[in-house]
Amino acid sequence: MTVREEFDAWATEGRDRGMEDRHWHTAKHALARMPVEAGDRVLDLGTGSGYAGRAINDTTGALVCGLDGSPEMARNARSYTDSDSIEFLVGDFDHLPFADDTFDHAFSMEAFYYAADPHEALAELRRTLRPGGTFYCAVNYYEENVHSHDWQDSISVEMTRWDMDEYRDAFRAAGFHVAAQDTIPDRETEIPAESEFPTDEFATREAMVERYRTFGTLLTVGVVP
Amino acid sequence: MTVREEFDAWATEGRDRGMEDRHWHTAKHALARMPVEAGDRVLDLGTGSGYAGRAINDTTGALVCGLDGSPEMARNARSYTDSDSIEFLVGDFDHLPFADDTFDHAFSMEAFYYAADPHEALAELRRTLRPGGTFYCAVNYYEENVHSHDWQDSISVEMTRWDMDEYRDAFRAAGFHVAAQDTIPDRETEIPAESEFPTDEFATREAMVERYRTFGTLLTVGVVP
Amino acid sequence: MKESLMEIVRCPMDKQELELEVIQRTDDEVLEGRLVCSECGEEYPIEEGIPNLLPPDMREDAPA
Amino acid sequence: MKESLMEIVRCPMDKQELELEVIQRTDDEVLEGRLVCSECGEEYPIEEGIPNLLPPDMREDAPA
Ligand SMILES: Nc1ncnc2c1ncn2[C@@H]1O[C@H](CSCC[C@H](N)C(=O)O)[C@@H](O)[C@H]1O
Ligand SMILES: Nc1ncnc2c1ncn2[C@@H]1O[C@H](CSCC[C@H](N)C(=O)O)[C@@H](O)[C@H]1O
Repeated sequence: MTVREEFDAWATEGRDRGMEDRHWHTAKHALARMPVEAGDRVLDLGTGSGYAGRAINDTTGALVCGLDGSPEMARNARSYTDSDSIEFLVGDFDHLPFADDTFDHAFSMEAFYYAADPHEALAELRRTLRPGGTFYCAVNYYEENVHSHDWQDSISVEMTRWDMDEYRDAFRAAGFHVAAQDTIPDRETEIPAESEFPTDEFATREAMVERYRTFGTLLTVGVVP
Repeated sequence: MTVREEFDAWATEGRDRGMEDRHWHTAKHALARMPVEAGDRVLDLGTGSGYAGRAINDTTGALVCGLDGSPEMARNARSYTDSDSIEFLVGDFDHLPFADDTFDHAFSMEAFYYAADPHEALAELRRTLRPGGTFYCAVNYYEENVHSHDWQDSISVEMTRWDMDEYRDAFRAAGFHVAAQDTIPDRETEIPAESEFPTDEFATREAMVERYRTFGTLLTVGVVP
Repeated sequence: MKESLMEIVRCPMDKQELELEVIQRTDDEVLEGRLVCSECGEEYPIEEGIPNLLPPDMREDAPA
Repeated sequence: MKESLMEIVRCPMDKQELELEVIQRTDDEVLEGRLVCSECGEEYPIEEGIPNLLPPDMREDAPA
Protein backbone atom coordinates (compact mmCIF):
# COMPACT_ATOMS: atom_id res chain seq x y z
CA MET A 1 0.00 0.00 0.00
CA THR A 2 1.07 3.59 -0.54
CA VAL A 3 1.36 6.23 2.18
CA ARG A 4 -1.75 7.83 0.75
CA GLU A 5 -3.83 4.66 0.90
CA GLU A 6 -2.62 3.57 4.33
CA PHE A 7 -3.02 6.94 6.02
CA ASP A 8 -6.19 7.98 4.18
CA ALA A 9 -7.68 4.87 5.78
CA TRP A 10 -6.33 5.84 9.22
CA ALA A 11 -7.76 9.37 8.83
CA THR A 12 -11.17 8.06 7.82
CA GLU A 13 -11.25 5.83 10.90
CA GLY A 14 -10.37 8.83 13.11
CA ARG A 15 -7.02 7.42 14.14
CA ASP A 16 -5.48 10.89 13.63
CA ARG A 17 -7.02 12.11 16.91
CA GLY A 18 -5.95 8.98 18.77
CA MET A 19 -2.34 9.55 17.68
CA GLU A 20 -2.62 13.20 18.68
CA ASP A 21 -3.64 12.24 22.24
CA ARG A 22 -0.86 9.70 22.64
CA HIS A 23 1.92 11.57 20.88
CA TRP A 24 1.25 14.81 22.73
CA HIS A 25 2.72 13.32 25.95
CA THR A 26 6.24 13.62 24.56
CA ALA A 27 5.81 15.87 21.50
CA LYS A 28 4.94 18.82 23.75
CA HIS A 29 8.35 18.57 25.45
CA ALA A 30 10.14 18.57 22.11
CA LEU A 31 8.04 21.51 20.92
CA ALA A 32 8.81 23.47 24.11
CA ARG A 33 12.52 23.42 23.25
CA MET A 34 12.19 24.91 19.77
CA PRO A 35 13.57 28.45 19.49
CA VAL A 36 10.67 29.68 17.34
CA GLU A 37 10.08 33.44 17.15
CA ALA A 38 6.93 35.35 16.17
CA GLY A 39 6.78 35.69 12.38
CA ASP A 40 8.94 32.63 11.75
CA ARG A 41 7.78 30.08 9.17
CA VAL A 42 7.67 26.53 10.50
CA LEU A 43 7.09 23.19 8.72
CA ASP A 44 5.23 20.33 10.44
CA LEU A 45 6.33 17.29 8.47
CA GLY A 46 3.73 14.48 8.44
CA THR A 47 1.29 16.67 10.30
CA GLY A 48 -1.48 14.07 10.84
CA SER A 49 -4.24 15.85 12.80
CA GLY A 50 -2.08 18.99 12.75
CA TYR A 51 -1.81 19.36 16.53
CA ALA A 52 1.91 20.21 16.54
CA GLY A 53 1.43 22.97 13.98
CA ARG A 54 -1.53 24.33 15.95
CA ALA A 55 0.53 24.35 19.16
CA ILE A 56 3.44 26.18 17.48
CA ASN A 57 1.10 28.70 15.90
CA ASP A 58 -0.82 29.27 19.18
CA THR A 59 2.19 29.71 21.42
CA THR A 60 4.55 31.66 19.15
CA GLY A 61 2.52 33.32 16.40
CA ALA A 62 4.67 31.61 13.78
CA LEU A 63 3.26 30.84 10.33
CA VAL A 64 2.88 27.09 9.96
CA CYS A 65 2.76 24.75 6.97
CA GLY A 66 1.47 21.29 7.80
CA LEU A 67 2.49 18.81 5.10
CA ASP A 68 1.09 15.31 4.80
CA GLY A 69 1.09 12.65 2.10
CA SER A 70 -2.49 11.71 2.88
CA PRO A 71 -5.20 14.03 1.49
CA GLU A 72 -7.64 12.77 4.14
CA MET A 73 -5.24 13.60 6.96
CA ALA A 74 -4.77 17.11 5.54
CA ARG A 75 -8.54 17.54 5.18
CA ASN A 76 -9.10 16.48 8.79
CA ALA A 77 -6.26 18.71 10.03
CA ARG A 78 -7.71 21.69 8.19
CA SER A 79 -11.12 21.12 9.79
CA TYR A 80 -9.63 21.29 13.30
CA THR A 81 -8.39 24.90 13.08
CA ASP A 82 -9.63 28.35 12.11
CA SER A 83 -6.23 30.01 12.34
CA ASP A 84 -5.43 32.03 9.24
CA SER A 85 -1.71 31.50 9.73
CA ILE A 86 -1.73 27.73 9.27
CA GLU A 87 -1.78 26.15 5.81
CA PHE A 88 -2.09 22.47 5.03
CA LEU A 89 -0.58 20.91 1.93
CA VAL A 90 -0.48 17.42 0.49
CA GLY A 91 3.03 16.41 -0.49
CA ASP A 92 5.81 13.87 -0.11
CA PHE A 93 8.80 13.99 2.28
CA ASP A 94 11.25 13.18 -0.50
CA HIS A 95 9.86 15.82 -2.88
CA LEU A 96 9.20 18.91 -0.75
CA PRO A 97 7.17 21.43 -2.76
CA PHE A 98 8.94 24.48 -1.34
CA ALA A 99 11.60 26.97 -2.40
CA ASP A 100 15.11 26.85 -0.92
CA ASP A 101 15.53 28.57 2.49
CA THR A 102 11.79 28.76 3.09
CA PHE A 103 11.58 27.65 6.72
CA ASP A 104 13.06 28.88 9.97
CA HIS A 105 12.36 25.57 11.67
CA ALA A 106 10.85 22.15 11.00
CA PHE A 107 9.22 19.66 13.34
CA SER A 108 8.18 16.06 12.80
CA MET A 109 6.59 13.55 15.17
CA GLU A 110 6.33 9.83 14.40
CA ALA A 111 6.45 10.38 10.67
CA PHE A 112 10.02 10.81 9.38
CA TYR A 113 10.79 7.09 9.15
CA TYR A 114 8.00 6.53 6.62
CA ALA A 115 10.01 8.44 4.00
CA ALA A 116 10.71 6.16 1.01
CA ASP A 117 14.29 7.47 1.21
CA PRO A 118 15.02 9.16 4.55
CA HIS A 119 18.38 10.44 3.30
CA GLU A 120 16.56 12.24 0.50
CA ALA A 121 14.03 13.62 3.01
CA LEU A 122 16.92 15.04 5.08
CA ALA A 123 18.45 16.55 1.95
CA GLU A 124 15.11 18.20 1.17
CA LEU A 125 14.82 19.57 4.72
CA ARG A 126 18.38 20.88 4.51
CA ARG A 127 17.50 22.60 1.25
CA THR A 128 14.28 24.21 2.45
CA LEU A 129 15.56 25.39 5.87
CA ARG A 130 17.52 28.63 6.11
CA PRO A 131 21.01 28.73 7.67
CA GLY A 132 20.53 28.42 11.43
CA GLY A 133 17.19 26.67 10.92
CA THR A 134 16.53 23.57 13.02
CA PHE A 135 14.92 20.21 12.28
CA TYR A 136 13.34 18.64 15.37
CA CYS A 137 12.90 14.98 14.49
CA ALA A 138 10.92 12.95 17.04
CA VAL A 139 10.30 9.20 16.66
CA ASN A 140 9.05 6.36 18.86
CA TYR A 141 10.12 3.76 16.30
CA TYR A 142 13.89 3.34 16.62
CA GLU A 143 16.38 0.56 17.18
CA GLU A 144 17.03 1.03 20.92
CA ASN A 145 13.28 0.90 21.59
CA VAL A 146 13.00 -2.87 21.32
CA HIS A 147 9.28 -2.63 22.06
CA SER A 148 8.75 -0.93 18.70
CA HIS A 149 10.40 -3.63 16.62
CA ASP A 150 7.20 -5.44 15.68
CA TRP A 151 5.28 -2.33 14.62
CA GLN A 152 6.17 -2.93 10.97
CA ASP A 153 3.98 -6.07 11.05
CA SER A 154 0.80 -4.00 11.26
CA ILE A 155 1.74 -1.19 8.84
CA SER A 156 1.97 -1.73 5.10
CA VAL A 157 4.25 1.27 4.44
CA GLU A 158 7.92 0.40 4.75
CA MET A 159 9.56 1.91 7.83
CA THR A 160 13.23 2.78 8.49
CA ARG A 161 14.51 1.74 11.92
CA TRP A 162 17.71 3.63 12.68
CA ASP A 163 19.50 3.65 16.01
CA MET A 164 20.64 6.85 17.72
CA ASP A 165 24.05 6.79 16.04
CA GLU A 166 22.50 6.27 12.63
CA TYR A 167 20.26 9.31 13.13
CA ARG A 168 23.26 11.48 14.02
CA ASP A 169 25.30 10.12 11.11
CA ALA A 170 22.50 10.61 8.59
CA PHE A 171 21.88 14.18 9.77
CA ARG A 172 25.57 14.96 9.39
CA ALA A 173 25.76 13.29 5.99
CA ALA A 174 22.90 15.54 4.83
CA GLY A 175 24.83 18.63 5.96
CA PHE A 176 23.22 19.28 9.34
CA HIS A 177 25.10 19.92 12.56
CA VAL A 178 23.67 17.73 15.35
CA ALA A 179 22.79 20.05 18.24
CA ALA A 180 21.03 17.62 20.56
CA GLN A 181 19.80 14.07 20.91
CA ASP A 182 17.99 12.38 23.76
CA THR A 183 15.01 10.27 24.64
CA ILE A 184 12.00 11.99 26.18
CA PRO A 185 10.11 9.77 28.63
CA ASP A 186 6.33 9.54 28.40
CA ARG A 187 5.25 10.03 32.02
CA GLU A 188 1.55 10.22 31.21
CA THR A 189 0.48 7.03 29.47
CA GLU A 190 -1.22 5.09 32.25
CA ILE A 191 0.42 1.82 33.14
CA PRO A 192 -2.03 -0.74 34.59
CA ALA A 193 -1.40 -2.74 37.76
CA GLU A 194 0.77 -5.85 37.67
CA SER A 195 -2.32 -8.10 37.66
CA GLU A 196 -3.44 -6.79 34.23
CA PHE A 197 -0.38 -8.26 32.48
CA PRO A 198 0.17 -9.81 30.01
CA THR A 199 -1.84 -7.35 27.87
CA ASP A 200 -2.24 -7.51 24.09
CA GLU A 201 0.84 -5.38 23.67
CA PHE A 202 3.09 -6.14 26.63
CA ALA A 203 4.13 -9.45 28.19
CA THR A 204 5.12 -7.83 31.47
CA ARG A 205 4.55 -4.58 33.35
CA GLU A 206 8.34 -3.98 33.29
CA ALA A 207 8.27 -4.06 29.50
CA MET A 208 5.55 -1.42 29.39
CA VAL A 209 7.37 0.75 31.92
CA GLU A 210 10.52 0.49 29.83
CA ARG A 211 8.68 1.33 26.61
CA TYR A 212 7.18 4.55 28.00
CA ARG A 213 9.16 5.75 31.00
CA THR A 214 12.64 4.78 29.76
CA PHE A 215 12.65 4.75 25.96
CA GLY A 216 9.83 7.17 25.19
CA THR A 217 10.49 9.35 22.16
CA LEU A 218 13.87 9.76 20.47
CA LEU A 219 14.53 13.39 19.58
CA THR A 220 17.36 14.39 17.25
CA VAL A 221 17.90 18.10 16.56
CA GLY A 222 19.74 19.15 13.42
CA VAL A 223 20.85 22.70 12.61
CA VAL A 224 21.68 24.05 9.15
CA PRO A 225 25.21 25.56 9.23
CA MET B 1 35.20 40.73 46.06
CA THR B 2 36.67 38.95 43.07
CA VAL B 3 35.43 35.64 41.66
CA ARG B 4 38.54 34.05 43.09
CA GLU B 5 38.00 35.36 46.62
CA GLU B 6 34.25 34.67 46.70
CA PHE B 7 34.44 31.13 45.31
CA ASP B 8 37.66 30.14 47.05
CA ALA B 9 35.71 30.82 50.25
CA TRP B 10 32.76 28.72 49.02
CA ALA B 11 35.11 25.86 48.11
CA THR B 12 36.82 25.98 51.50
CA GLU B 13 33.43 25.76 53.23
CA GLY B 14 32.52 22.73 51.07
CA ARG B 15 29.71 24.52 49.28
CA ASP B 16 30.92 22.97 46.00
CA ARG B 17 29.40 19.57 46.97
CA GLY B 18 26.16 21.19 48.12
CA MET B 19 25.80 22.88 44.73
CA GLU B 20 26.59 19.60 42.99
CA ASP B 21 23.74 17.84 44.83
CA ARG B 22 21.20 20.55 44.06
CA HIS B 23 22.26 21.35 40.51
CA TRP B 24 22.37 17.72 39.44
CA HIS B 25 18.55 17.55 39.50
CA THR B 26 18.35 19.57 36.30
CA ALA B 27 21.92 19.55 34.99
CA LYS B 28 21.68 15.82 34.28
CA HIS B 29 18.77 16.42 31.88
CA ALA B 30 20.74 19.07 30.00
CA LEU B 31 23.79 16.80 29.88
CA ALA B 32 21.70 13.91 28.53
CA ARG B 33 20.82 15.94 25.45
CA MET B 34 24.39 16.75 24.42
CA PRO B 35 25.53 14.97 21.24
CA VAL B 36 28.97 14.13 22.62
CA GLU B 37 30.93 11.32 20.93
CA ALA B 38 33.81 9.24 22.30
CA GLY B 39 37.09 11.10 21.77
CA ASP B 40 35.43 14.53 21.66
CA ARG B 41 36.95 17.31 23.74
CA VAL B 42 34.46 19.04 26.01
CA LEU B 43 34.76 22.18 28.17
CA ASP B 44 32.95 22.48 31.52
CA LEU B 45 32.84 26.22 32.11
CA GLY B 46 32.77 27.16 35.82
CA THR B 47 33.17 23.54 36.80
CA GLY B 48 32.84 23.94 40.61
CA SER B 49 33.11 20.43 42.07
CA GLY B 50 33.57 19.11 38.52
CA TYR B 51 30.56 16.79 38.56
CA ALA B 52 29.36 17.70 35.06
CA GLY B 53 32.76 17.01 33.55
CA ARG B 54 32.97 13.72 35.43
CA ALA B 55 29.52 12.71 34.13
CA ILE B 56 30.42 13.56 30.53
CA ASN B 57 33.72 11.70 30.79
CA ASP B 58 32.08 8.64 32.43
CA THR B 59 29.20 8.30 30.00
CA THR B 60 30.87 9.18 26.70
CA GLY B 61 34.61 8.74 27.08
CA ALA B 62 35.14 12.33 25.97
CA LEU B 63 38.22 14.27 27.12
CA VAL B 64 37.10 16.99 29.52
CA CYS B 65 38.61 20.31 30.56
CA GLY B 66 37.05 21.76 33.71
CA LEU B 67 37.79 25.49 33.94
CA ASP B 68 37.18 27.58 37.04
CA GLY B 69 38.24 31.02 38.23
CA SER B 70 38.73 29.76 41.77
CA PRO B 71 41.93 27.81 42.48
CA GLU B 72 40.28 26.19 45.52
CA MET B 73 37.35 24.96 43.43
CA ALA B 74 39.75 23.48 40.86
CA ARG B 75 41.78 21.82 43.63
CA ASN B 76 38.65 20.28 45.15
CA ALA B 77 37.41 19.15 41.73
CA ARG B 78 40.74 17.50 40.98
CA SER B 79 40.59 15.59 44.27
CA TYR B 80 37.20 14.07 43.39
CA THR B 81 38.36 12.14 40.32
CA ASP B 82 41.09 9.75 39.23
CA SER B 83 40.18 9.83 35.55
CA ASP B 84 43.18 10.48 33.36
CA SER B 85 41.04 12.10 30.70
CA ILE B 86 39.85 15.04 32.80
CA GLU B 87 42.03 18.12 33.31
CA PHE B 88 41.25 21.06 35.57
CA LEU B 89 42.49 24.56 34.84
CA VAL B 90 42.17 27.90 36.57
CA GLY B 91 41.08 30.60 34.16
CA ASP B 92 38.60 33.34 33.42
CA PHE B 93 35.46 33.12 31.22
CA ASP B 94 36.37 36.29 29.34
CA HIS B 95 39.97 35.19 28.67
CA LEU B 96 39.80 31.52 27.71
CA PRO B 97 43.31 30.03 27.68
CA PHE B 98 42.67 27.79 24.67
CA ALA B 99 43.45 27.71 20.96
CA ASP B 100 40.76 28.40 18.36
CA ASP B 101 38.53 25.40 17.45
CA THR B 102 39.67 23.38 20.48
CA PHE B 103 36.36 22.02 21.73
CA ASP B 104 33.62 19.89 20.23
CA HIS B 105 31.15 20.98 22.91
CA ALA B 106 30.92 23.17 25.99
CA PHE B 107 28.66 22.94 29.04
CA SER B 108 28.06 25.37 31.86
CA MET B 109 25.76 25.16 34.89
CA GLU B 110 24.95 28.13 37.12
CA ALA B 111 28.16 29.92 36.23
CA PHE B 112 27.91 31.81 32.93
CA TYR B 113 26.22 34.91 34.40
CA TYR B 114 29.21 35.61 36.67
CA ALA B 115 31.30 36.59 33.62
CA ALA B 116 32.47 40.18 33.97
CA ASP B 117 31.37 40.61 30.34
CA PRO B 118 29.06 37.79 29.21
CA HIS B 119 29.21 38.99 25.59
CA GLU B 120 32.97 38.56 25.68
CA ALA B 121 32.56 35.11 27.28
CA LEU B 122 30.28 34.10 24.37
CA ALA B 123 32.80 35.45 21.86
CA GLU B 124 35.50 33.35 23.56
CA LEU B 125 33.29 30.23 23.44
CA ARG B 126 32.54 30.88 19.79
CA ARG B 127 36.26 31.15 19.09
CA THR B 128 37.29 28.00 20.96
CA LEU B 129 34.45 25.75 19.67
CA ARG B 130 34.79 24.10 16.26
CA PRO B 131 32.13 24.57 13.57
CA GLY B 132 29.15 22.44 14.61
CA GLY B 133 30.22 22.62 18.26
CA THR B 134 27.51 23.35 20.82
CA PHE B 135 27.39 25.49 23.95
CA TYR B 136 24.89 24.18 26.51
CA CYS B 137 24.28 27.11 28.86
CA ALA B 138 22.20 26.28 31.95
CA VAL B 139 21.22 28.90 34.54
CA ASN B 140 18.80 29.14 37.44
CA TYR B 141 19.34 32.88 37.75
CA TYR B 142 17.34 34.56 34.96
CA GLU B 143 14.72 37.24 34.58
CA GLU B 144 11.62 35.03 34.25
CA ASN B 145 12.56 33.19 37.46
CA VAL B 146 11.33 35.91 39.82
CA HIS B 147 12.37 33.79 42.78
CA SER B 148 16.02 34.28 41.83
CA HIS B 149 15.91 38.08 41.76
CA ASP B 150 17.26 38.59 45.28
CA TRP B 151 20.21 36.21 44.93
CA GLN B 152 22.54 39.08 44.09
CA ASP B 153 22.08 40.36 47.69
CA SER B 154 24.10 37.47 49.11
CA ILE B 155 26.82 37.25 46.43
CA SER B 156 29.53 39.86 46.08
CA VAL B 157 30.35 39.05 42.44
CA GLU B 158 28.22 41.00 39.98
CA MET B 159 25.66 38.81 38.18
CA THR B 160 23.97 39.33 34.79
CA ARG B 161 20.23 38.63 34.80
CA TRP B 162 19.08 38.17 31.20
CA ASP B 163 15.64 36.99 30.15
CA MET B 164 15.11 34.20 27.62
CA ASP B 165 15.03 36.62 24.66
CA GLU B 166 18.22 38.30 25.80
CA TYR B 167 20.00 34.94 25.96
CA ARG B 168 18.93 34.13 22.40
CA ASP B 169 19.88 37.58 21.15
CA ALA B 170 23.28 37.52 22.82
CA PHE B 171 24.06 34.06 21.43
CA ARG B 172 23.16 35.24 17.95
CA ALA B 173 25.15 38.46 18.32
CA ALA B 174 28.20 36.33 19.22
CA GLY B 175 27.76 34.30 16.03
CA PHE B 176 25.95 31.24 17.39
CA HIS B 177 22.82 29.73 15.90
CA VAL B 178 20.25 29.09 18.65
CA ALA B 179 19.23 25.44 18.41
CA ALA B 180 17.08 25.10 21.53
CA GLN B 181 15.83 26.93 24.58
CA ASP B 182 13.58 25.77 27.38
CA THR B 183 13.24 25.52 31.11
CA ILE B 184 13.96 22.18 32.75
CA PRO B 185 11.84 21.57 35.86
CA ASP B 186 13.50 20.31 39.04
CA ARG B 187 11.21 17.44 40.08
CA GLU B 188 13.49 16.25 42.88
CA THR B 189 14.01 19.08 45.36
CA GLU B 190 11.67 18.18 48.17
CA ILE B 191 8.91 20.66 48.81
CA PRO B 192 7.71 20.65 52.44
CA ALA B 193 4.05 20.54 53.48
CA GLU B 194 1.93 23.69 53.46
CA SER B 195 2.29 24.02 57.24
CA GLU B 196 6.07 24.58 56.98
CA PHE B 197 5.61 27.87 55.14
CA PRO B 198 6.76 30.61 55.25
CA THR B 199 10.34 29.29 55.21
CA ASP B 200 13.51 31.41 55.17
CA GLU B 201 13.45 31.35 51.38
CA PHE B 202 9.80 31.14 50.35
CA ALA B 203 6.75 33.03 51.60
CA THR B 204 4.33 30.40 50.29
CA ARG B 205 4.38 26.80 49.14
CA GLU B 206 3.13 27.94 45.71
CA ALA B 207 6.20 30.14 45.34
CA MET B 208 8.50 27.21 46.04
CA VAL B 209 6.59 24.96 43.63
CA GLU B 210 6.85 27.63 40.96
CA ARG B 211 10.59 28.12 41.59
CA TYR B 212 11.41 24.43 41.15
CA ARG B 213 8.65 22.69 39.21
CA THR B 214 7.82 25.50 36.78
CA PHE B 215 10.88 27.71 36.33
CA GLY B 216 13.68 25.27 37.15
CA THR B 217 16.76 25.73 34.98
CA LEU B 218 16.88 27.79 31.79
CA LEU B 219 18.82 25.99 29.08
CA THR B 220 19.95 27.78 25.92
CA VAL B 221 21.81 25.76 23.27
CA GLY B 222 24.02 27.57 20.78
CA VAL B 223 25.69 25.98 17.75
CA VAL B 224 28.70 27.34 15.90
CA PRO B 225 27.79 27.68 12.16
CA MET C 1 -4.83 28.20 0.75
CA LYS C 2 -3.94 31.88 0.88
CA GLU C 3 -2.45 33.46 -2.19
CA SER C 4 0.59 34.38 -0.08
CA LEU C 5 1.55 30.69 -0.15
CA MET C 6 2.62 31.23 -3.77
CA GLU C 7 5.82 32.84 -2.47
CA ILE C 8 7.07 29.56 -1.07
CA VAL C 9 5.40 26.67 -2.94
CA ARG C 10 7.30 25.16 -5.84
CA CYS C 11 6.93 22.24 -8.20
CA PRO C 12 7.91 19.12 -6.21
CA MET C 13 9.75 17.71 -9.25
CA ASP C 14 11.92 20.54 -10.54
CA LYS C 15 11.44 23.13 -7.73
CA GLN C 16 10.41 25.81 -10.24
CA GLU C 17 7.77 28.48 -9.59
CA LEU C 18 4.11 27.66 -10.00
CA GLU C 19 1.30 29.66 -11.57
CA LEU C 20 -2.07 29.88 -9.85
CA GLU C 21 -5.31 29.24 -11.71
CA VAL C 22 -8.31 29.97 -9.51
CA ILE C 23 -11.59 28.12 -10.01
CA GLN C 24 -13.33 29.10 -6.79
CA ARG C 25 -12.33 31.43 -3.98
CA THR C 26 -13.47 33.35 -0.90
CA ASP C 27 -12.19 36.78 0.12
CA ASP C 28 -8.94 35.44 1.44
CA GLU C 29 -8.64 31.86 0.27
CA VAL C 30 -8.42 29.83 -2.88
CA LEU C 31 -10.77 26.84 -2.51
CA GLU C 32 -10.57 25.17 -5.92
CA GLY C 33 -8.01 25.66 -8.61
CA ARG C 34 -4.74 24.53 -10.09
CA LEU C 35 -1.03 25.17 -9.65
CA VAL C 36 0.85 24.87 -12.93
CA CYS C 37 4.62 24.53 -13.11
CA SER C 38 6.14 27.39 -15.09
CA GLU C 39 8.88 25.03 -16.26
CA CYS C 40 7.55 21.51 -16.83
CA GLY C 41 3.85 22.38 -17.18
CA GLU C 42 2.74 19.76 -14.65
CA GLU C 43 -0.62 20.59 -13.03
CA TYR C 44 -1.35 20.22 -9.33
CA PRO C 45 -4.95 20.43 -8.09
CA ILE C 46 -6.23 22.61 -5.22
CA GLU C 47 -9.24 20.95 -3.60
CA GLU C 48 -11.25 22.21 -0.62
CA GLY C 49 -8.52 24.79 -0.02
CA ILE C 50 -5.70 22.25 0.07
CA PRO C 51 -3.06 22.13 -2.69
CA ASN C 52 -2.01 18.60 -3.62
CA LEU C 53 1.67 18.81 -4.49
CA LEU C 54 2.44 15.10 -4.48
CA PRO C 55 4.59 14.02 -7.42
CA PRO C 56 2.15 13.06 -10.19
CA ASP C 57 2.81 9.32 -9.90
CA MET C 58 1.99 9.36 -6.19
CA ARG C 59 -1.17 11.43 -6.68
CA GLU C 60 -3.08 9.12 -9.06
CA ASP C 61 -5.66 6.92 -7.45
CA ALA C 62 -3.97 3.57 -7.29
CA PRO C 63 -5.97 0.44 -8.11
CA ALA C 64 -7.54 -0.95 -4.92
CA MET D 1 48.22 18.32 33.98
CA LYS D 2 49.29 16.00 31.20
CA GLU D 3 51.80 17.25 28.69
CA SER D 4 49.23 16.63 25.97
CA LEU D 5 47.34 19.67 27.28
CA MET D 6 50.05 21.81 25.65
CA GLU D 7 48.33 21.23 22.29
CA ILE D 8 45.33 23.27 23.33
CA VAL D 9 46.34 25.70 26.09
CA ARG D 10 47.27 29.21 25.05
CA CYS D 11 48.14 32.49 26.72
CA PRO D 12 44.83 33.97 27.96
CA MET D 13 45.95 37.44 26.88
CA ASP D 14 47.28 37.07 23.33
CA LYS D 15 46.28 33.43 22.60
CA GLN D 16 49.83 32.53 21.58
CA GLU D 17 51.49 29.20 22.29
CA LEU D 18 53.00 28.50 25.69
CA GLU D 19 56.27 26.84 26.64
CA LEU D 20 56.36 24.32 29.46
CA GLU D 21 58.97 24.50 32.24
CA VAL D 22 58.73 21.49 34.53
CA ILE D 23 59.74 21.76 38.20
CA GLN D 24 58.26 18.49 39.44
CA ARG D 25 56.51 15.65 37.64
CA THR D 26 55.29 12.08 37.86
CA ASP D 27 55.36 9.56 35.02
CA ASP D 28 52.39 11.07 33.30
CA GLU D 29 51.72 14.41 34.96
CA VAL D 30 53.34 17.76 35.52
CA LEU D 31 52.76 18.71 39.17
CA GLU D 32 54.75 21.92 39.56
CA GLY D 33 56.05 24.16 36.86
CA ARG D 34 55.43 27.17 34.66
CA LEU D 35 53.82 27.98 31.34
CA VAL D 36 55.56 30.81 29.57
CA CYS D 37 54.01 32.71 26.67
CA SER D 38 56.17 32.44 23.57
CA GLU D 39 55.03 35.93 22.53
CA CYS D 40 54.56 38.20 25.55
CA GLY D 41 56.74 36.25 28.00
CA GLU D 42 54.06 36.23 30.72
CA GLU D 43 54.50 33.32 33.19
CA TYR D 44 51.64 31.18 34.46
CA PRO D 45 52.21 28.82 37.41
CA ILE D 46 51.31 25.13 37.56
CA GLU D 47 50.57 24.14 41.17
CA GLU D 48 49.53 20.72 42.45
CA GLY D 49 48.97 19.67 38.83
CA ILE D 50 46.66 22.58 38.00
CA PRO D 51 47.76 25.31 35.59
CA ASN D 52 46.62 28.78 36.62
CA LEU D 53 45.89 30.64 33.41
CA LEU D 54 44.04 33.59 34.90
CA PRO D 55 45.08 36.91 33.41
CA PRO D 56 47.95 38.18 35.60
CA ASP D 57 45.89 40.94 37.23
CA MET D 58 43.23 38.44 38.34
CA ARG D 59 45.80 35.98 39.65
CA GLU D 60 47.55 38.20 42.24
CA ASP D 61 46.40 37.82 45.79
CA ALA D 62 44.20 40.82 46.33
CA PRO D 63 44.38 42.67 49.63
CA ALA D 64 41.84 41.20 52.07
N1 LIG E 1 6.40 9.96 2.60
C1 LIG E 1 5.50 10.69 3.22
N2 LIG E 1 5.23 11.95 2.79
C2 LIG E 1 4.32 12.72 3.43
N3 LIG E 1 3.63 12.32 4.52
C3 LIG E 1 3.85 11.08 4.98
C4 LIG E 1 4.80 10.22 4.37
N4 LIG E 1 4.82 9.07 5.08
C5 LIG E 1 3.94 9.19 6.08
N5 LIG E 1 3.35 10.41 6.03
C6 LIG E 1 2.35 10.96 6.97
O1 LIG E 1 2.94 10.99 8.26
C7 LIG E 1 1.95 10.82 9.25
C8 LIG E 1 2.46 9.80 10.25
S1 LIG E 1 1.40 9.58 11.65
C9 LIG E 1 1.91 10.93 12.75
C10 LIG E 1 1.04 12.13 12.61
C11 LIG E 1 1.34 13.25 13.61
N6 LIG E 1 2.64 13.87 13.36
C12 LIG E 1 1.28 12.74 15.03
O2 LIG E 1 2.25 12.89 15.79
O3 LIG E 1 0.24 12.18 15.41
C13 LIG E 1 0.68 10.34 8.56
O4 LIG E 1 -0.28 11.37 8.63
C14 LIG E 1 1.15 10.05 7.14
O5 LIG E 1 0.18 10.34 6.15
N1 LIG F 1 34.54 34.80 35.49
C1 LIG F 1 34.70 33.52 35.88
N2 LIG F 1 35.69 32.78 35.34
C2 LIG F 1 35.87 31.49 35.73
N3 LIG F 1 35.11 30.87 36.66
C3 LIG F 1 34.13 31.59 37.23
C4 LIG F 1 33.87 32.92 36.87
N4 LIG F 1 32.84 33.37 37.62
C5 LIG F 1 32.44 32.34 38.39
N5 LIG F 1 33.21 31.24 38.16
C6 LIG F 1 33.08 29.92 38.78
O1 LIG F 1 31.81 29.40 38.45
C7 LIG F 1 31.35 28.55 39.46
C8 LIG F 1 29.89 28.91 39.73
S1 LIG F 1 29.13 27.83 40.92
C9 LIG F 1 28.58 26.48 39.88
C10 LIG F 1 29.54 25.32 39.86
C11 LIG F 1 29.07 24.07 39.11
N6 LIG F 1 28.97 24.31 37.67
C12 LIG F 1 27.73 23.60 39.64
O2 LIG F 1 26.79 23.46 38.88
O3 LIG F 1 27.63 23.36 40.86
C13 LIG F 1 32.24 28.76 40.68
O4 LIG F 1 33.02 27.61 40.89
C14 LIG F 1 33.09 29.98 40.29
O5 LIG F 1 34.39 29.94 40.80
